[in-house]
Amino acid sequence: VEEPLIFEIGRAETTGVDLPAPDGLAPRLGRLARKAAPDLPGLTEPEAMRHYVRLSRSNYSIDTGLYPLGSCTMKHNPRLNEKMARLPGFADVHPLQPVSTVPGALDVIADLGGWLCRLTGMDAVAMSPKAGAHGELCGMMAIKAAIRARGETRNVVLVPESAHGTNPATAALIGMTVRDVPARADGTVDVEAVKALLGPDVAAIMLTNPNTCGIFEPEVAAIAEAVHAAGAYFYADGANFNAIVGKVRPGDLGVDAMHINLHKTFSTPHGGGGPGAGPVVLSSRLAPFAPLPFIHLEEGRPVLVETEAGTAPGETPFGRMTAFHGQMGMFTRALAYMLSHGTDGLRQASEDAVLAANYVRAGLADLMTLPFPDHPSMHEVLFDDGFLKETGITTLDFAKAMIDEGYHPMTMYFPLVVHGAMLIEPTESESKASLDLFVATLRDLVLSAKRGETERFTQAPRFAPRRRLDETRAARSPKLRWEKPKPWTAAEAAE
Amino acid sequence: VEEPLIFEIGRAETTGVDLPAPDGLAPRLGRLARKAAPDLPGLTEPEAMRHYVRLSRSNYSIDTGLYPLGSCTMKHNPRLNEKMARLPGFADVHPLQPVSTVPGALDVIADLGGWLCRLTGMDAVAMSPKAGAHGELCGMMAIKAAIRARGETRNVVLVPESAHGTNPATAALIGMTVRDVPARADGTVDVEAVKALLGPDVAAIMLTNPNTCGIFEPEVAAIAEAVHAAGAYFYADGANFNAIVGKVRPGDLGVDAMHINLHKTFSTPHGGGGPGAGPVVLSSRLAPFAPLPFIHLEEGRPVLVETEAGTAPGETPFGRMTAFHGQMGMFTRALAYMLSHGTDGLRQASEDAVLAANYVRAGLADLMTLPFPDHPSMHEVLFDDGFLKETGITTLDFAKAMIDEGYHPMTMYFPLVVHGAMLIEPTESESKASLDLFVATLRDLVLSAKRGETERFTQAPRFAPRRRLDETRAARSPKLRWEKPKPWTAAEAAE
Amino acid sequence: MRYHPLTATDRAEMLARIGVPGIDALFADVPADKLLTDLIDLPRMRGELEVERLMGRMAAKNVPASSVPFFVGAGAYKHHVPATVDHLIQRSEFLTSYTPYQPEITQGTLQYLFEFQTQVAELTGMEVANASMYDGSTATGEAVLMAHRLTRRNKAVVSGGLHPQYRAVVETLSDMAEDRVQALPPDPLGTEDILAAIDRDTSCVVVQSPSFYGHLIDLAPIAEKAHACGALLIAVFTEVVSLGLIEPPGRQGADIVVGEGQSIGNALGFGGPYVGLMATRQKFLRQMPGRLCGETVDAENRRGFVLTLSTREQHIRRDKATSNICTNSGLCCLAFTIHMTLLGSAGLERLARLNHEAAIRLADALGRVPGVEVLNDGFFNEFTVRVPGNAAAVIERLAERGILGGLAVSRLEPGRGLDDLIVVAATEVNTDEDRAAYAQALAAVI
Amino acid sequence: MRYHPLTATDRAEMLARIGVPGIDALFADVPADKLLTDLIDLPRMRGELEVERLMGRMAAKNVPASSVPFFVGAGAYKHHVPATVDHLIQRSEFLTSYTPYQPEITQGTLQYLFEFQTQVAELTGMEVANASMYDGSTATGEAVLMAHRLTRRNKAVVSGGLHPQYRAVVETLSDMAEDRVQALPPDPLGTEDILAAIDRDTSCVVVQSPSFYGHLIDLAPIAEKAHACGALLIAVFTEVVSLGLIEPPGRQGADIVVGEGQSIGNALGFGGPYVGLMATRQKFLRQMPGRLCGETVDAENRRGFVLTLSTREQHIRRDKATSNICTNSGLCCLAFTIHMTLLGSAGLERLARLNHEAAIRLADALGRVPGVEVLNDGFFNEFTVRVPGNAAAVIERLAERGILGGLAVSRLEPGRGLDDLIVVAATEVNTDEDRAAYAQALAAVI
Repeated sequence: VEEPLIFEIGRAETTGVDLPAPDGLAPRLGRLARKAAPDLPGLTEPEAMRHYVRLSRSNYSIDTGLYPLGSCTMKHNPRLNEKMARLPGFADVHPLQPVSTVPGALDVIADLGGWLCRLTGMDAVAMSPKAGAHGELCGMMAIKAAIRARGETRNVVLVPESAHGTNPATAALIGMTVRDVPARADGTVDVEAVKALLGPDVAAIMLTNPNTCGIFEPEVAAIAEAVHAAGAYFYADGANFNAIVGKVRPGDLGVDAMHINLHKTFSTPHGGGGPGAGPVVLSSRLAPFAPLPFIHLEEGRPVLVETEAGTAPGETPFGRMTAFHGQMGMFTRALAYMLSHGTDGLRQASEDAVLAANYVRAGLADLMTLPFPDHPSMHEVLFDDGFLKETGITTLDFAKAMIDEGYHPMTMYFPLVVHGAMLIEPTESESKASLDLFVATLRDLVLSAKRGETERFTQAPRFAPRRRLDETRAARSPKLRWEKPKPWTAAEAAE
Repeated sequence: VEEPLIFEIGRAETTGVDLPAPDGLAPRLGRLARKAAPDLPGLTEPEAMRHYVRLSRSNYSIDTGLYPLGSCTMKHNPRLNEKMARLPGFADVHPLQPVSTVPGALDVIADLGGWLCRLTGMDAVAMSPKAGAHGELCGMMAIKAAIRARGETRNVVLVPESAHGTNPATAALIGMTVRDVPARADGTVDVEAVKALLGPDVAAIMLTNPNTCGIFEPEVAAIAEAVHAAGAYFYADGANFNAIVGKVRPGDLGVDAMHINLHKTFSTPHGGGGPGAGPVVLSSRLAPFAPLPFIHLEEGRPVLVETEAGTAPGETPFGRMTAFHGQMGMFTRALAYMLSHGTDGLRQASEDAVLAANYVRAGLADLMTLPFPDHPSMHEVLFDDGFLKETGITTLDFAKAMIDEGYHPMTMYFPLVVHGAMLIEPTESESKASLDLFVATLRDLVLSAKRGETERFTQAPRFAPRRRLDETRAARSPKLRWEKPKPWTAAEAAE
Repeated sequence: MRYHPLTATDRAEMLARIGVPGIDALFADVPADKLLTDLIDLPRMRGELEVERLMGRMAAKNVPASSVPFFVGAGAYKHHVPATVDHLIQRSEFLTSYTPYQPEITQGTLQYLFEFQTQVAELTGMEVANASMYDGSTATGEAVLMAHRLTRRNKAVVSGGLHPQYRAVVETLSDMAEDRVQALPPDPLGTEDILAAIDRDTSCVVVQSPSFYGHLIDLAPIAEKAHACGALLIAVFTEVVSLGLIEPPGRQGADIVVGEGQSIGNALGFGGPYVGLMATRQKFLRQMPGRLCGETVDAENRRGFVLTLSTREQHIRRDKATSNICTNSGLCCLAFTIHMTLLGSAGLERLARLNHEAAIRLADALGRVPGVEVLNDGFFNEFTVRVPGNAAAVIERLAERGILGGLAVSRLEPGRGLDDLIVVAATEVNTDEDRAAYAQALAAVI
Repeated sequence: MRYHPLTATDRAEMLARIGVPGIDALFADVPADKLLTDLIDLPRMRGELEVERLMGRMAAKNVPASSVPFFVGAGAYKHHVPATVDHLIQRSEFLTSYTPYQPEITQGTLQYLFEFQTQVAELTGMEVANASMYDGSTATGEAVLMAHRLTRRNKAVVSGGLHPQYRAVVETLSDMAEDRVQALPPDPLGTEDILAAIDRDTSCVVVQSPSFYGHLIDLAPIAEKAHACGALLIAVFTEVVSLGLIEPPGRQGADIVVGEGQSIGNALGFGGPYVGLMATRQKFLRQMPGRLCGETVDAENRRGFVLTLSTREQHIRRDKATSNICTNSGLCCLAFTIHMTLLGSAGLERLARLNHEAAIRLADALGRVPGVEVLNDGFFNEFTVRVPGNAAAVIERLAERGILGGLAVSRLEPGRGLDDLIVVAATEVNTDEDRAAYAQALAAVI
């Protein structure tokens, strides 16, 4: 059954919300009263319910199956956290109601910040960034502010080739120039290469660790040392923090700033692409520059600082990332997750995530090709398309064939440093039985590919709500909104 | 993807609930401490979530499509009602906590009872019955109590052939004998036939009105009069009340007792087969016999009466139907539904339900066979299998073919008074577009059947989670619980 | 109106298609003098905001169990239910589906019912269980009728430890069905001699353990005597969590086990909806009331589930049915089975132990209050205390101090000389502070 | 731990299969001296009941908007959201899905994004909209950067009517990107002459209407002047409901429209997550940041939707991307689009009118309080009042009386000489009693 668009089934006079009739007071809108109503058809409640329920049923989700999307950490989303976030004391408070009426909200932010600092071994945290990329921006701004405070103008940022695209994009946003750091043959960053690139113009290095090949950078401490020695800062992309919580603290490795994707590591739901939250932990060198708003303690009590006027000596915020206080709804969920796990549960989660990735690796290493076999994988395992050579099947085909087997594909073609990358992150939420079935399915697919059953791949997916979609057509003449079908005109008829 | 049973994936040592460790106090269980733990495998939360989400996806539901199950009133279930039922003041109160701590709960019961009495034009209501059939039992018990109070021993109940199976079953439960009332050719009850059956041994007539053929009994008032004249009572099955709310009041028709399926007429969700709620409205003749508990007003305030000791003069309850106070969770939902609709909305709902049924009838009458064309349909329209004659296709086949078209089948083979009955109740929750599509689909199916495309029917369903299931096998050697696969033994091997 | 998709235009078009001038033409069979012309005198339609305000105001007048130290049991228990349970039962496909009469498109419901039946059978130590009854009390009533059918006798012997409202349900049903009930007097001490009441006319003995007063009853000798007399033992429980620690009735010789399943997965909800559990021996299967879900295969030989043995049921057998039950407690079964699946044996046992320990602590704390006597030696999570003076007044004074301290027995058993007894329950939600507050308040109000 | 399916046995088996002696062998790349041996000093795992208690205690310390007469706006608004919205966004398939990178199995997400884009474009009177930004403030910041790219200039002129925190975001972003911002002084009277500030260096003019202080700004002359200077007009709103009654910025000549969508479908939530709306003209499409969902067909020529024009995005373009945005506000879009679908034009207009009338009544009621002056002639649902003395202290005293009466401007604009101003919002949730209580309390505290 194909589900139409709301614009095709709704009617202008219909509404699914009963509101009392206005009293007809004379409006005070001056000349700006709307001249024509917007063309937004309405649906009654039963129609809307069915429409969106049906739409949902064409989605894949964690709750319906394994979602091994590398670098995205698609772990279980506990419903307790949803329930906590909906407590009226959290969901129904206004960001600008008197501070005296929201002490519990400040507690949540302060507590969560405290957990993040302890888990990372860092000194301070900027809570307001709205997502990972926003956190990166925040961290890099703090670095820029620190450099300015030193009276310097460094504007080069070192970024390894394997980095997430957000890293160079972020650096560019604040006027920095990106200098690529080449990867070594084993998938790690070469400390010597970094040293060679360092200089008085270098502001920072942006490093993901574990890196996007799923490898913990063995020389990270040495890199940090070199970076610091050159007067630059060490920005860590925290997207892969789920591999190491409770095992090693970024602060101990010399990190100056790292964003944390609460929607990855701490399980706030991805929601089909957000909302997320990207708090940034900061070293003592960057802490003074944390943006507004923040919470500091006065006599042990959390006090909210919203403007420069509220700052204490030594606090020199570089500005503000967003209105209000950040993603409170994600904070409550993440805090509930942390309180549930505790320090022991969080470490166990990371260990299980790493264990699961290596277990999948062990189950597939003989059939698929590991570009970097010399290092253990962390929470995700990277394969390349070497094993598909001469089959005529691409990474994309292989991924689409997984859909027909009931799985969401892994991350494809990322990182860019290997050919036809396939990045698998099972997370700690999968049972051994689930991993075994996944491995068996992938083995079957690989053997099928090698046997030359090409159509199973090139024609996939066949059992999904849609066959392959024409992305080129979508991009060539973008149709980004519904348009009323044009009425049939006499002129057209004449043609 | 086939979903296994929890017993096949769970493990005895696994739990999805974290509880603190007990302190190890010496138990006070005497000799009755459990000797061996029950064999109940556990699942962790992510496993359980996925298991039940996947199971749900093999279900049809109102929210996923039209559910025209005659006599079941599968209407939209507003989520506001779910939200209201979950307010802690309703969901988290104990039935036996001090009455002084639950005045709001008594308000709900009293208010809902008031609405029910007004809508039906009756004098009193017994709120505690747990479902429709339980309400029937309650109503018939009240009748028996009233007859006893008169010092009589009447024990015959008149039941039309078209009645729901619960009616004769209920009568039998309280030791009454059922006497069938034959149906007239036009699908209605013959007042003369009733009169002929009435006598000093007749306790009551049980009548569904509108009846299960979807027809409003035109002579209902005369029947009631005759029944009363014979010293008997008029029990009305309220399953079809959705046809007439706000249009006609059962009390005006001479009804003495009628149960109301809150899960049909007032939209508390069916939940895959319950819970429901079946309050019974009573005429003044039966009101004194209403069972415990009930609420009466003292100085305008609702007072809960739980035992004989609490009754006022004239209150002679026949006993108790259930522990506690009835289906409170359904009361809150039904009350929210009524408050939302109001008297105008409720009447509109009935009118729309009747309109929808007749619209479907008008769209199909030329192709399908109407056994009773002489009366307008009420909220459901009854067809028989005449139109399938000589196609080799049964009502069952036809229904299963509807599944392949994305619809839940209508009620089949009920009522029993017509051959191969198909009872369609679209409800007021469907849009005209939805009804049009449904009619078009059924027309297509009928034409297909007449064209002799027999396999489309006899092989259906083909696009459902399961093909037709072997019900005979299930009944012949019932397997009603999961059993551990027996270990393979040497003896078996030797065989 | 937000729930009605038909517009005025739609309605006019539809009437035209039907060929009638107006809606009332479709109500032509209603006697003209009975067809209402005016709206019934009740309030008009309201928006969500207004309904929420009205309902919210009513809800706010009640004291939720979670908001106070809470010790009321007596057939319904305050337990913590994982958030997952309520989330899952609200899935549209579960919530808004009907009884699974079309098994090809309701395998979701059917499979969980099969899982539920297995869990209930295993928990109670019986061979088969049905797919639920309305609640524990109606299940008890149905069990008595079932025993009458099986034994072709019609006298039930009912223990004085049975919940008084359960007893009332049995008595009402029996009275109306012209059956007999011999109910023993209330048994707050757990010392009644029920064996003496069993004779050759007895169809069944109905015994609750833990009893209404909290006593653990050894069912084995009762089963023995009942069986010797050709009668059946119906074992009843109101607190299903007790089965995590107590020997199941099935292993003590019970023939039919019924009970209340609310504790697992379901809210207190002022008494309903709950879920009645019923299990029995294989050989009694065909006299068991209620729906049954059975395993079978489909046309492609894939495992599947269907409602089965419906020849027992009203929609087939009409007045020969084993019961008139139709709608049952589907969604409450689902809540039960999800919660039980999350617990597993390991979790259930731990939960039961926490409950038992909470009760031990509470009994000791209350027993130390001068003038207060705990009547039970053994118990699971509930017991009876004797207080000086009127228990109902004590409960009321405790409530004024914000403590819901249990049930005064006289509320359900007035005029029985039990005015000084309180039935008190403890569960895992009680804290040390709760217990201390109770003991202190009790000392203050008596 | 309830979230971890692996058992100790599983772990041992898996390690064996991998061929390592223990878990730490997999952490071999971590410098030995950095690998933690002890647990980090934080609390241990807790069950649901304990977590609920801890979180519940924190929540209970806050005053929910629904529990009091509530008049705070200034960028976030208390509206009633239908229960259906929250139910639907919690569907597993929406809640636990990722960004729809695999369109064949995420048509649900993609189709609602397409519906969302259409609604936003229609509401704002623009040609195209993206699939959301984080919130209104960051959308404004991105709009400025977009204008810089389009005009190849780098000076933004910012109205004094822009929300001060939005202004701060623009200033921060510009400061860090080495761009320029000319921010006009706060404009509580709505009388600033922004036309004078626009020159040939200007890339964009950023104007909020209704302004932070509630004034309705006629954008047409500003657009005219901007366009004459080769600059773009960025129109901002914080209250999307206003678009139900006010002429949309697109019809007043705006080039980029950004705003906060929280009012529709989303809770106050102490400031987030919210949903930033962004719409522009077709010709500027390729410089628009954020995700875009487009229509296409699949291999069987069935309509379908995909993320498109991703060559603008970071994961393809890296340092050449239009923005670094990756995760956006997917689920908040869904809430927005469901609520908007339920409203439709008819419902939106009525909702807007109810808000406007609520504000009219409130303005009149407060204006009658001696010493209080309403600064606005025109407004939508928000306006500014001048009170005698310190507004922040007045707000605090009102809060003590259980009334949340608005925002003291000095909280966001300290040291600007605006210490006697309160920004007050009214919505459909306010009752006559709420307004009367506010006016009475205000009279009492000043």
